[in-house]
Amino acid sequence: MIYLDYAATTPVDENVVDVMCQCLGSQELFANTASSHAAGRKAHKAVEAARDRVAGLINAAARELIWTSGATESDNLAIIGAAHFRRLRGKHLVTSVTEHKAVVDSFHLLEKEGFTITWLHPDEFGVISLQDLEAAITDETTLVSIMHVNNETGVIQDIGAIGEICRRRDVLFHVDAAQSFGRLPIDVRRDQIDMLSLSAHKAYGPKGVGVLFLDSERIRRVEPLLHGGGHERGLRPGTLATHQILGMSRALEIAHQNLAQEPQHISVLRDYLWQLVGVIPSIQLNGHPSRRACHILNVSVADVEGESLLYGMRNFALSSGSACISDSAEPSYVLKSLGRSDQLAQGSIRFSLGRYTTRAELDQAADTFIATVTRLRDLSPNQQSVGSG
Amino acid sequence: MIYLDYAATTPVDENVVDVMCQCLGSQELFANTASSHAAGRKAHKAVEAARDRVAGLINAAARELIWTSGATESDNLAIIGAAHFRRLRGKHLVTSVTEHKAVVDSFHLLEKEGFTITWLHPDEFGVISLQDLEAAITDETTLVSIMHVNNETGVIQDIGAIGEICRRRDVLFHVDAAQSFGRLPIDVRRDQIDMLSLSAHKAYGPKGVGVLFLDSERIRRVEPLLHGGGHERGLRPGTLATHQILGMSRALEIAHQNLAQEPQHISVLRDYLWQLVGVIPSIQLNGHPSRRACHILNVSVADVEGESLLYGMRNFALSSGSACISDSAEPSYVLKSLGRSDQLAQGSIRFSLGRYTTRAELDQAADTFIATVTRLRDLSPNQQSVGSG
Amino acid sequence: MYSAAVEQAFDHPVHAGDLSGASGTAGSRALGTEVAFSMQVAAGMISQMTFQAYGCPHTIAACELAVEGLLGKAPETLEKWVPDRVAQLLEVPVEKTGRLFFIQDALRNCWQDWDTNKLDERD
Amino acid sequence: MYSAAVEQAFDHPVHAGDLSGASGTAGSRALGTEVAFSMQVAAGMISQMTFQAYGCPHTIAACELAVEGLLGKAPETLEKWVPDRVAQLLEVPVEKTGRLFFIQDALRNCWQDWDTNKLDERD
Ligand SMILES: Cc1ncc(COP(=O)(O)O)c(C=O)c1O
Ligand SMILES: Cc1ncc(COP(=O)(O)O)c(C=O)c1O
Repeated sequence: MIYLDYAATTPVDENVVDVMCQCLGSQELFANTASSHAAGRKAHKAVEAARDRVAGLINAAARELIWTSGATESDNLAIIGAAHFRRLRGKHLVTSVTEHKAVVDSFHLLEKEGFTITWLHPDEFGVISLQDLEAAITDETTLVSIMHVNNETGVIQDIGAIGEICRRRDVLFHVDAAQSFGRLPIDVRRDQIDMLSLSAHKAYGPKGVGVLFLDSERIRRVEPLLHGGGHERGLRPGTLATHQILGMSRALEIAHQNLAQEPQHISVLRDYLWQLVGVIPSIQLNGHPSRRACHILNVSVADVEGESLLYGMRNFALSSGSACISDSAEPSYVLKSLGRSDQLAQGSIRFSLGRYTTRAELDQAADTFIATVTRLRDLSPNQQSVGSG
Repeated sequence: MIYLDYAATTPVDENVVDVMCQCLGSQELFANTASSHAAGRKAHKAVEAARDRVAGLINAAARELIWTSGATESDNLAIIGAAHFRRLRGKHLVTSVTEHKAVVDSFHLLEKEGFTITWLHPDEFGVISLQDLEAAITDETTLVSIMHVNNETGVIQDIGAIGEICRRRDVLFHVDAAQSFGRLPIDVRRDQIDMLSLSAHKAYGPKGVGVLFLDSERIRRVEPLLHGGGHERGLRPGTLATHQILGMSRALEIAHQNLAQEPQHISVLRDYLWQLVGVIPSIQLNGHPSRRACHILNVSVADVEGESLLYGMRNFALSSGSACISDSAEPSYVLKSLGRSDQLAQGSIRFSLGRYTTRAELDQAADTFIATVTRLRDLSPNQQSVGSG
Repeated sequence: MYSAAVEQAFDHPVHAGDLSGASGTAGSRALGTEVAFSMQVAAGMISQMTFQAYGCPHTIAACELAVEGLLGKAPETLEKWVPDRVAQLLEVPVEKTGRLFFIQDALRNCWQDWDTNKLDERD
Repeated sequence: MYSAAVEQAFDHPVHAGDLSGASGTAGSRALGTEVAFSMQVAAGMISQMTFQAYGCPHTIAACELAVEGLLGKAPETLEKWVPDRVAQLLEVPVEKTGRLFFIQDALRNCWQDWDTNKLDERD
């Protein structure tokens, strides 16, 4: 099976596997980092060293990072936690309709609780307008959450400009950077980001571990979602998973080291794939033609049913929307927000490329894709929308 | 360093390390379990098989288990989630003062939100009275949470009898079984348990993964703490960590297989240790003399300062209270609830034994312990409470 | 998720196409499923039959199996066709069985078309 | 957490014990720290000095170092003793430095005890 679903998750880098297996097998590092004995202190030190390294990669300080179970938890803690903590200041929040479910559903909860949310709509290319965003901010606004790179289309938002607006208007700015780490440089100071969510498994690290960055000057506190014990400055209790944390830090370091070459290399491959499949009649690129992260090529083809399209591509690991919602048959809300019809949203394929993708794999994928689209179109009744009877 | 802190965390069993490293290194199992392609389905199947196996170990059905990031999250989700979901039915809850912080702090949050909590106090042996418990239940009570085995003393509560009372009075019953799995048999049907929390790392599995059992007949739903995506029946979003889940299931299977011998063997060792150190003058056993899980021996010694006692034992990995709170210098609230003075609570050592503990290790620990107590007592001023001046 | 029978019929539909003759359609792209059948009758028996389909793999495979089962039968068989047997053969998941009614509708429409034409011939 | 100097002094306190002579105590077990010093003076200098301590390792080590530093000094030195140097030598964490004031108090009490007795002798 050819894997082209790197946006859903990535295989764990071999070096990371080594680090994790060493840590698990070690006589020394298994102790509880909260224990005061020597073994506990050793594990604690390893975790703090990892925190320090990860912080450095985004230009943050170690004390500004909280370990979580993944970007979903980071998003929830940032959004719900900050909104709750600041509820007396104001109950208006701003986000966009193309955010990941973890963000969207956190805001839905807050909406149910009585917060008012402004849901920004992107343009047809998936880009949020800075004017719209600034116009949405009121005196009651406490938080803006906009993702860096969209998980379905790869579209990049101008988080630097948004950070500038939020800082000027004195509103907290949260960024879900799960898809961008290792694909674009991230600098929380330069971009004036107050909170940032990361996940290890989108960057060749293990699943089940993530990070939330909280700017120490701007954020006094967020309301925790979990309670018990004083771990992570009282914001996230539970025994720290040393092997997961060391694995994450190794993965992120490698991804960061590769920033100079890997994204460039992958975007060349992605463009190559687009060149191959772009010849299909009535094929459309979803997302912005150029403001896209290196790893995603999302296309819609007219007059082809999505499930059959995906089934025709079944020897490839691919997604027809966010992996997180591919269980459901609902057409992607992200693609619909770009103005795609139900059919085009459903008849879409997200090719997502990564560290181990080869040109030969893309040749095969393109061949099969073209053949499938052609065959399914040939199989279709010619008439559009014929009623029954 | 001799490790006698198995109640804080356990080393990962070698078989479990193998399973996890295989899973991490695998070309096949790394996919997102939510993906519909073959790789995703393979990972999904592996996770569901693990769910099925773990369910079997506690006499539950697979659909009744939710994967979490550990017992802390399981406790929070069970207690806060169930209390919130049933808030219209009643706002009275019952628990005990000797619960783990994850339980205690969940109830503290609910108390702040306007729930009324009855905090049961154990007797001097750490046992909760069934009469007290039944008397605490009112028409407004929706939930009782009592742990199976206490993490500081090892005291076992009669969860079967409590389950019977709760079922009869139609109140939900949650059990934190983080310390008991693999040490005592657990049967959620026999004991009429509605919700049960487990953690892998207390039973030779990885840190950062746990389970919450929710009885499918009794619990329609709990309010989720995290939002986003429909994973885990909408109760716990986030990409599932396949390697963690397979590791947990393997660890729990091994622990379950060992139930017939291991606890018996460990309790013999624990009694041996008590025989050795019990000769120290003015030493007291904390907890019930017999109703205790196999792995914990918690003792208090009079006239010895706790921190120096622990420091004298620094070649051993030991805890002087729950590992989770050993950062703080506060005397253990669990021991204080058994009537121990601040000094005796602070001057306590929890020896916790496990799969790899040997008699020779205990000989060394006992020798050092006796020597340390003797030396520190010799060092102390003889007079009690002499004022300054 | 998809049975071997679905895979086989999806990958190698031998009765895909369009015939001159009686025809019937049902569904629409907006509904996510659109199917069309056409057939020719000779000596009171369905002698040739084809389908076209826009839909999920189960729908495509079900069309193929429907045609396979109908060839050689009397054209009236179309009116009484129900999706149960095909659903069973293909192991169509319950939540998808609704889609097979489009096939039933299209076959009825095809029969009506044929029936009307036949009546026309008689006149 | 504990410096090598703490470890050394905690493990091998050479001045632990009780002397007949002047003595001073401070703190209590209820407060978590209780220390006692006793000393003998000869030729206007502290000739012998010992401590007893109930307390954390830093406290025990600080007593040991205090005695070490005072031996051979004039007894008046006790009155002016401050914990700063010992705290620095032992790398006592800030949150614990408060405990060292018990040592300061006990040393003052010890000096007063000696001073009172000396005056008694003059009378
Ligand atoms: C943009 C984005 N945010 C959040 C998440 C959730 O991450 P996790 O699976 O670590 O909870 C994902 C991936 O599923 C994502 O792509
Ligand atoms: C009784 C009990 N409950 C809950 C926990 C928390 O478990 P975890 O570290 O998996 O969050 C622990 C251990 O720390 C425990 O001993």
